[in-house]
Amino acid sequence: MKKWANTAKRSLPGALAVLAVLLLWEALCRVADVAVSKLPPPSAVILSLYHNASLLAEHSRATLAAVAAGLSLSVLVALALAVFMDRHSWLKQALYPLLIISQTIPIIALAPLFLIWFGLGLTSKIVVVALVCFFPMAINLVEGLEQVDPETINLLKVMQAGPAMIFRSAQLPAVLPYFFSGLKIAATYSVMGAVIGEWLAARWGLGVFMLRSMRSYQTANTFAAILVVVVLSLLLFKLTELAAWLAMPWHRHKSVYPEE
Amino acid sequence: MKKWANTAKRSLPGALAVLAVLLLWEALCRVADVAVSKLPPPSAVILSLYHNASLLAEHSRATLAAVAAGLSLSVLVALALAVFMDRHSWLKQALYPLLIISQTIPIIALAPLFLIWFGLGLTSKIVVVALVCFFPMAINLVEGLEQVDPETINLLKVMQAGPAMIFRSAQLPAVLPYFFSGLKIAATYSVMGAVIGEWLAARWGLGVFMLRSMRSYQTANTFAAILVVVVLSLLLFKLTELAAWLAMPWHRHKSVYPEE
Amino acid sequence: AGDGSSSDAEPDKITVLLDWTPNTNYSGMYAALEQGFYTEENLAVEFIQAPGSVIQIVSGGKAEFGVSYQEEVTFARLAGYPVVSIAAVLQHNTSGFASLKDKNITTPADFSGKTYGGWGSPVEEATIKALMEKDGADYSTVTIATTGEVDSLIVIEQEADFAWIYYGWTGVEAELKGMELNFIQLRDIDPALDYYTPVLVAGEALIEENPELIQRFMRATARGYRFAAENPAAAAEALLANAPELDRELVMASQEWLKDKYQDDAPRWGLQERERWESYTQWLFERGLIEEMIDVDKAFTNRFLE
Amino acid sequence: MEEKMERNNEVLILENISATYDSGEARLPVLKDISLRLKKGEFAALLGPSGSGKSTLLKIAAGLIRPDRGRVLLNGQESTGRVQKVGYMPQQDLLFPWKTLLENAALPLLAAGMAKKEASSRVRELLPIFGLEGFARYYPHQLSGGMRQRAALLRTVLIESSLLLLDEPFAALDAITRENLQEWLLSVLERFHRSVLFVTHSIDEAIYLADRVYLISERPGRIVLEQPIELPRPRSRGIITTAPFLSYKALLMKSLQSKD
Amino acid sequence: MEEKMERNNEVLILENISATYDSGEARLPVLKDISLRLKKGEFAALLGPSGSGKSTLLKIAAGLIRPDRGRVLLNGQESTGRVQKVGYMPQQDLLFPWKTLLENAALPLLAAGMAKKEASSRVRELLPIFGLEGFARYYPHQLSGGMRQRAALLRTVLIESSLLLLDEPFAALDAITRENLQEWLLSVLERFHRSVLFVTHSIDEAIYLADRVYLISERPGRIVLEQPIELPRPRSRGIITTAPFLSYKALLMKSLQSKD
Ligand SMILES: Nc1ncnc2c1ncn2[C@@H]1O[C@H](COP(=O)(O)OP(=O)(O)OP(=O)(O)O)[C@@H](O)[C@H]1O
Ligand SMILES: Nc1ncnc2c1ncn2[C@@H]1O[C@H](COP(=O)(O)OP(=O)(O)OP(=O)(O)O)[C@@H](O)[C@H]1O
Ligand SMILES: [Mg+2]
Ligand SMILES: [Mg+2]
Repeated sequence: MKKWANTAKRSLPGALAVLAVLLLWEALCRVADVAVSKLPPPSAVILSLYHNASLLAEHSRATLAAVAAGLSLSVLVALALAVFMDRHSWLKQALYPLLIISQTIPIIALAPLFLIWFGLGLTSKIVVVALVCFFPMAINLVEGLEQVDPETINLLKVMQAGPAMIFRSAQLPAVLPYFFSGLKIAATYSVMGAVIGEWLAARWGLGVFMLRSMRSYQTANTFAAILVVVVLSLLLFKLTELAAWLAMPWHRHKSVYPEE
Repeated sequence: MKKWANTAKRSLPGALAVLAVLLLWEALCRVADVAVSKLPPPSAVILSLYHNASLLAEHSRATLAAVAAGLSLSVLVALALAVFMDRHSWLKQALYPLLIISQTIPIIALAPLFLIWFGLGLTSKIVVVALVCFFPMAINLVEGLEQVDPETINLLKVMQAGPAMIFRSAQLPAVLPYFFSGLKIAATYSVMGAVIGEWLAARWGLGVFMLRSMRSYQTANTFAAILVVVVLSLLLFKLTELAAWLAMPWHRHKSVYPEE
Repeated sequence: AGDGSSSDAEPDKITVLLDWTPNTNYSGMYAALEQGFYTEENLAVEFIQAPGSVIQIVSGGKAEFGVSYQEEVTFARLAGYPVVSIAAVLQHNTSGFASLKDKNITTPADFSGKTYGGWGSPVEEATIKALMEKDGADYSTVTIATTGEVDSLIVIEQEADFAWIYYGWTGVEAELKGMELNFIQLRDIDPALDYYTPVLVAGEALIEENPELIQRFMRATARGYRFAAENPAAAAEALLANAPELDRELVMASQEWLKDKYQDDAPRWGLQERERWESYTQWLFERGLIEEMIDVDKAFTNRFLE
Repeated sequence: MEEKMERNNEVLILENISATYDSGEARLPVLKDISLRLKKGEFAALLGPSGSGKSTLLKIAAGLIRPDRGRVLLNGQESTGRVQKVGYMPQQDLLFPWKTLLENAALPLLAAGMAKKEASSRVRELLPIFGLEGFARYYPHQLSGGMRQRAALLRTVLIESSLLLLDEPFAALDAITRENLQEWLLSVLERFHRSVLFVTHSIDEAIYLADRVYLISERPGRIVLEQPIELPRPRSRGIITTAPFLSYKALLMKSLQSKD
Repeated sequence: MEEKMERNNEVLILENISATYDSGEARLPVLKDISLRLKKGEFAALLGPSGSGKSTLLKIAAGLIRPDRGRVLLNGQESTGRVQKVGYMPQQDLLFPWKTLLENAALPLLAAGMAKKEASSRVRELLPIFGLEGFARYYPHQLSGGMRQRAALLRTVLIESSLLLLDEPFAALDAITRENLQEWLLSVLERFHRSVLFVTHSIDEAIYLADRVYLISERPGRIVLEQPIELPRPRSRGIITTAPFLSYKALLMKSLQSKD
């Protein structure tokens, strides 16, 4: 009970801020008389959300499938890459440029290749999500692993702990803050990544909905889809925060003493 | 002299890996006889680079201007946000959702607004770059600041150090690894961000060049532009690494003792 | 790909790639789908929107058919993609340059000193240049900008002065909105610019290996377009049924505007004339947009239109 | 309760301090009703079993922890739970890993607004006395345990405050280094009339240095003995074999043991 | 040089060890030609000024640092610069902040392949002896300095090795806790015939515990005195006031002082 009250209290400023932005936006639309086609007022967006609820739900399902699979895949890829790169410095030096290259190429420029390699179905969307998401985690993990105090590793070596145990006992816990920071970034990008994947080629998904409403000048619908994307992303972000809280119990009792 | 030799040595595996990929790709194109336009062999890309050198240089200049300004802006924004959010927890709770929202909206969906607000000039590109880049840094900084040992801050408070000094002496150095990790991610994204910005609205820039060659199926030219983007991104990444090395002298002398 | 005609066999699965989001240009196909014309041919057709990748995927054999346009097919064939235009969806080019009425852009000469907002193809520049030169105006005074995915109607209201639109969709939307446009239709100015857009394409390999499949697909598709011309409302409903995200009002109005443009003055829906392929290719070549002429006889075919 | 005059003469007053830690699962009472007064120029030692709450008491005195009950008065001003400017030396040295020895030691001077150059030369003057000459530019992880402790002590005495709170300042030092620093500390105190409350586990050290020794019981810590040490000053090393010294020692040992 | 027989009886041999640190700017010679042999079941103490290289010597013995010159033999096997399984207790406790006291202490058992449950009950058995009962689930930052040291010692003795390398294991403990743990350690050694090389700054402790005391000079550390302590075992506390004890003490104090 108390915990819930607490969580609610902590979420309040965020909710208020979002609300404030929405109100300002609504006011702006009304006062400045902005054409709905350019920037629909939140009220119109909500209305559109209501009218398209079942359609949006169906599209969301397709998008979420890609997000779930792609995000999980990206976590695995990032972990595996980071661990191997940390263990073998030549591998790190060899792979780092390729990782960066994988991120500097605008996906849309490679869209045809993607679709030919991964097909027009779910796979290509999963790959896009994974490609967008693994990078922040991989970089953060690699950098975090570099920060791990070598003394702690030495101590474990003295105990003749194997690499797996060293990773579990010393490296992983030490890089968890880095990892979760990367995961938060990734979670934030993931839904958008799926939407982009759907723009490349799709039959279903929020990206399809968004593009179709854009092309038929239904800006309120476009924004309704964006709203769904935003809400899903925020949910994923909150889930990540929860996971971080669960995974790092030792962080819970620290606090700086009140000001002055 | 020695340092250079060292750097060269460390870059070698990366260069070799990239070379290996290029060779494989060239071989694939020749053996499998892939039509040049589907996946142009590296040789064709290099040739196109050569033919379009001066044009690409001109476009690159426009892109780099946006990257430089946008990336700098994003660093400032990220730092300012992180510091204020760390100092006032209600601000953090209020702003965090908005930050996330800013990242979950596909930029292309907002393109019309961008066009209206920032026009066809440099500004819109700078905004896109900054929007893409500030987030990884901001999140990493906020998370990093949470990890700072409160005891070190308490110690400085006992000395009656002001917030500015606490930030400079304890918080900033402690979050530098997080910051640079975020900056590496941002640097990687920055050029691509500018290209996307140019797709949305521009007269010049690598994005414009890329789009034109895509639209006319001059795939070798598209890849030449991608190559320039990749090289610029890698350079920025290396610059970030250099900056990190310079900014964290205390990290240079640590190392784990050799295996076994 | 089966031998087909026996209708109790498993239907052949077919993928049609859309070069844009669903719109009234595709209504004939959606009508064929909804009216069961494809089923009658024992085809199970799936539509996937894949803007920007149609040519690559069709020529790669990952999809049987796609929607494209003459200019793209030309570039693509030159680049080595073995795609062939197998039908003209619209008999004439309905695109042109739109601008707000109060900008007073009524002839290409009025482009002088104005800003063009386009989607980034070199053909745009060449076209504007050609039209202006024909009018004796100075092309160098025009600013060309990329405005990518931004709604053209917003583009011409904001940063740019004129944009290239398809009247049957964007023009109709402007009418619905009550925006007053000046519209310079390309083919009115230069007959060479009356190229086919959009067209249906198929890969050479498929044409070679399974012409019969294409035959069946085209038979049903042609029926669909005839149906759309005769029953615009029903065709619009068919489109809406498959893309409920679209604006009904726009679809209806656009369908009404377009219903006579599918077949127009051609003897049959979909037929393409060699001469029009030839003259536009020539036009592109003369302006250096393509480095060599393509063999237009290989670029299109009417053989699947009975 | 006490005369105004006397009060002003007392640098630190702890009144009926009780403290409890909340470890998340259980509540651990650590200090129970501790009262203590430290006169100007007085040197008081805290002796007691490990885990009895001595460090906690120092933190409370510095205002870093708010006690459950009781008051802290610094120079006659109530300061319970508010961080004050005192020469607090934590038990863990808390040297900043990103600062060199010189930079670490100079922190209090910079916090007090001294120019960098001047601070640096002030610190350099003191390095030989602390046996740290030649190590100014070493980072903490390059120093030995005893050197780190000395650096922390150096940093502490540079905090300009009439009160020093030292938590086992000599624990990691060999006998000779320890003696040298003790002498130096006594001379400094004499010159600048600073008061000291310090924690030690060495009975000899407590008697040799202090004017008053407080004996703390096992957790929850109470003061079980307040023993004034009436040995003449300045004291010389020889004193530790004199009869009064040995009788103090016997007394304290007995009291400590009886707490077992 | 030495007989095979004798060699096998020696758990640790250090032969002509010299070591130098490279701090980036300057080279610091730390150890000079140190030789030392530790017999099975022998207890040797290292005494010497702070910064003389004692901790470095222990790290070399554990194989964590490769000396410039000289050899390390463990149980007759050359192991110079190769990490070996020894009961090494570093001077900084190096408890893992993300593990509870119990988890920290259980590390060596888990590294040796013991099941979690069994390890945990093994540790719990020992907690009372170390005065840590009730603190199993505390994180290191919730422990007092002396408790952390005891936890580190507990973790060290659980490393299954015939050799213990202890770096100031009792420095942060009060007299009584220290004595209790000394007794316990002696009893363990007697039962399991483990050998110990340990660093201390307490001459009393060195004489009371050790069979042999090595005196190290100021940096660069050389062995200036190797003093066998021929006091009968088991020793009782009373011994520290006996004549032989005091004469050892006087001798060592003189030798230490003369190094000044
Ligand atoms: N942050 C904390 N959370 C919970 N318990 C704590 C915390 N800090 C200290 N304690 C507990 O309070 C008790 C007293 O700790 P404190 O550090 O004050 O002891 P101490 O007298 O300084 O011991 P030592 O001589 O070993 O340094 C210990 O049992 C410790 O576990
Ligand atoms: N990583 C390092 N890089 C450079 N110098 C180092 C490093 N580690 C230790 N030193 C230096 O080596 C010398 C010996 O250090 P060591 O820790 O071995 O001393 P010690 O005898 O254990 O001292 P103490 O009694 O204070 O613990 C010191 O002067 C220290 O500054
Ligand atoms: Mg303590
Ligand atoms: Mg040491």
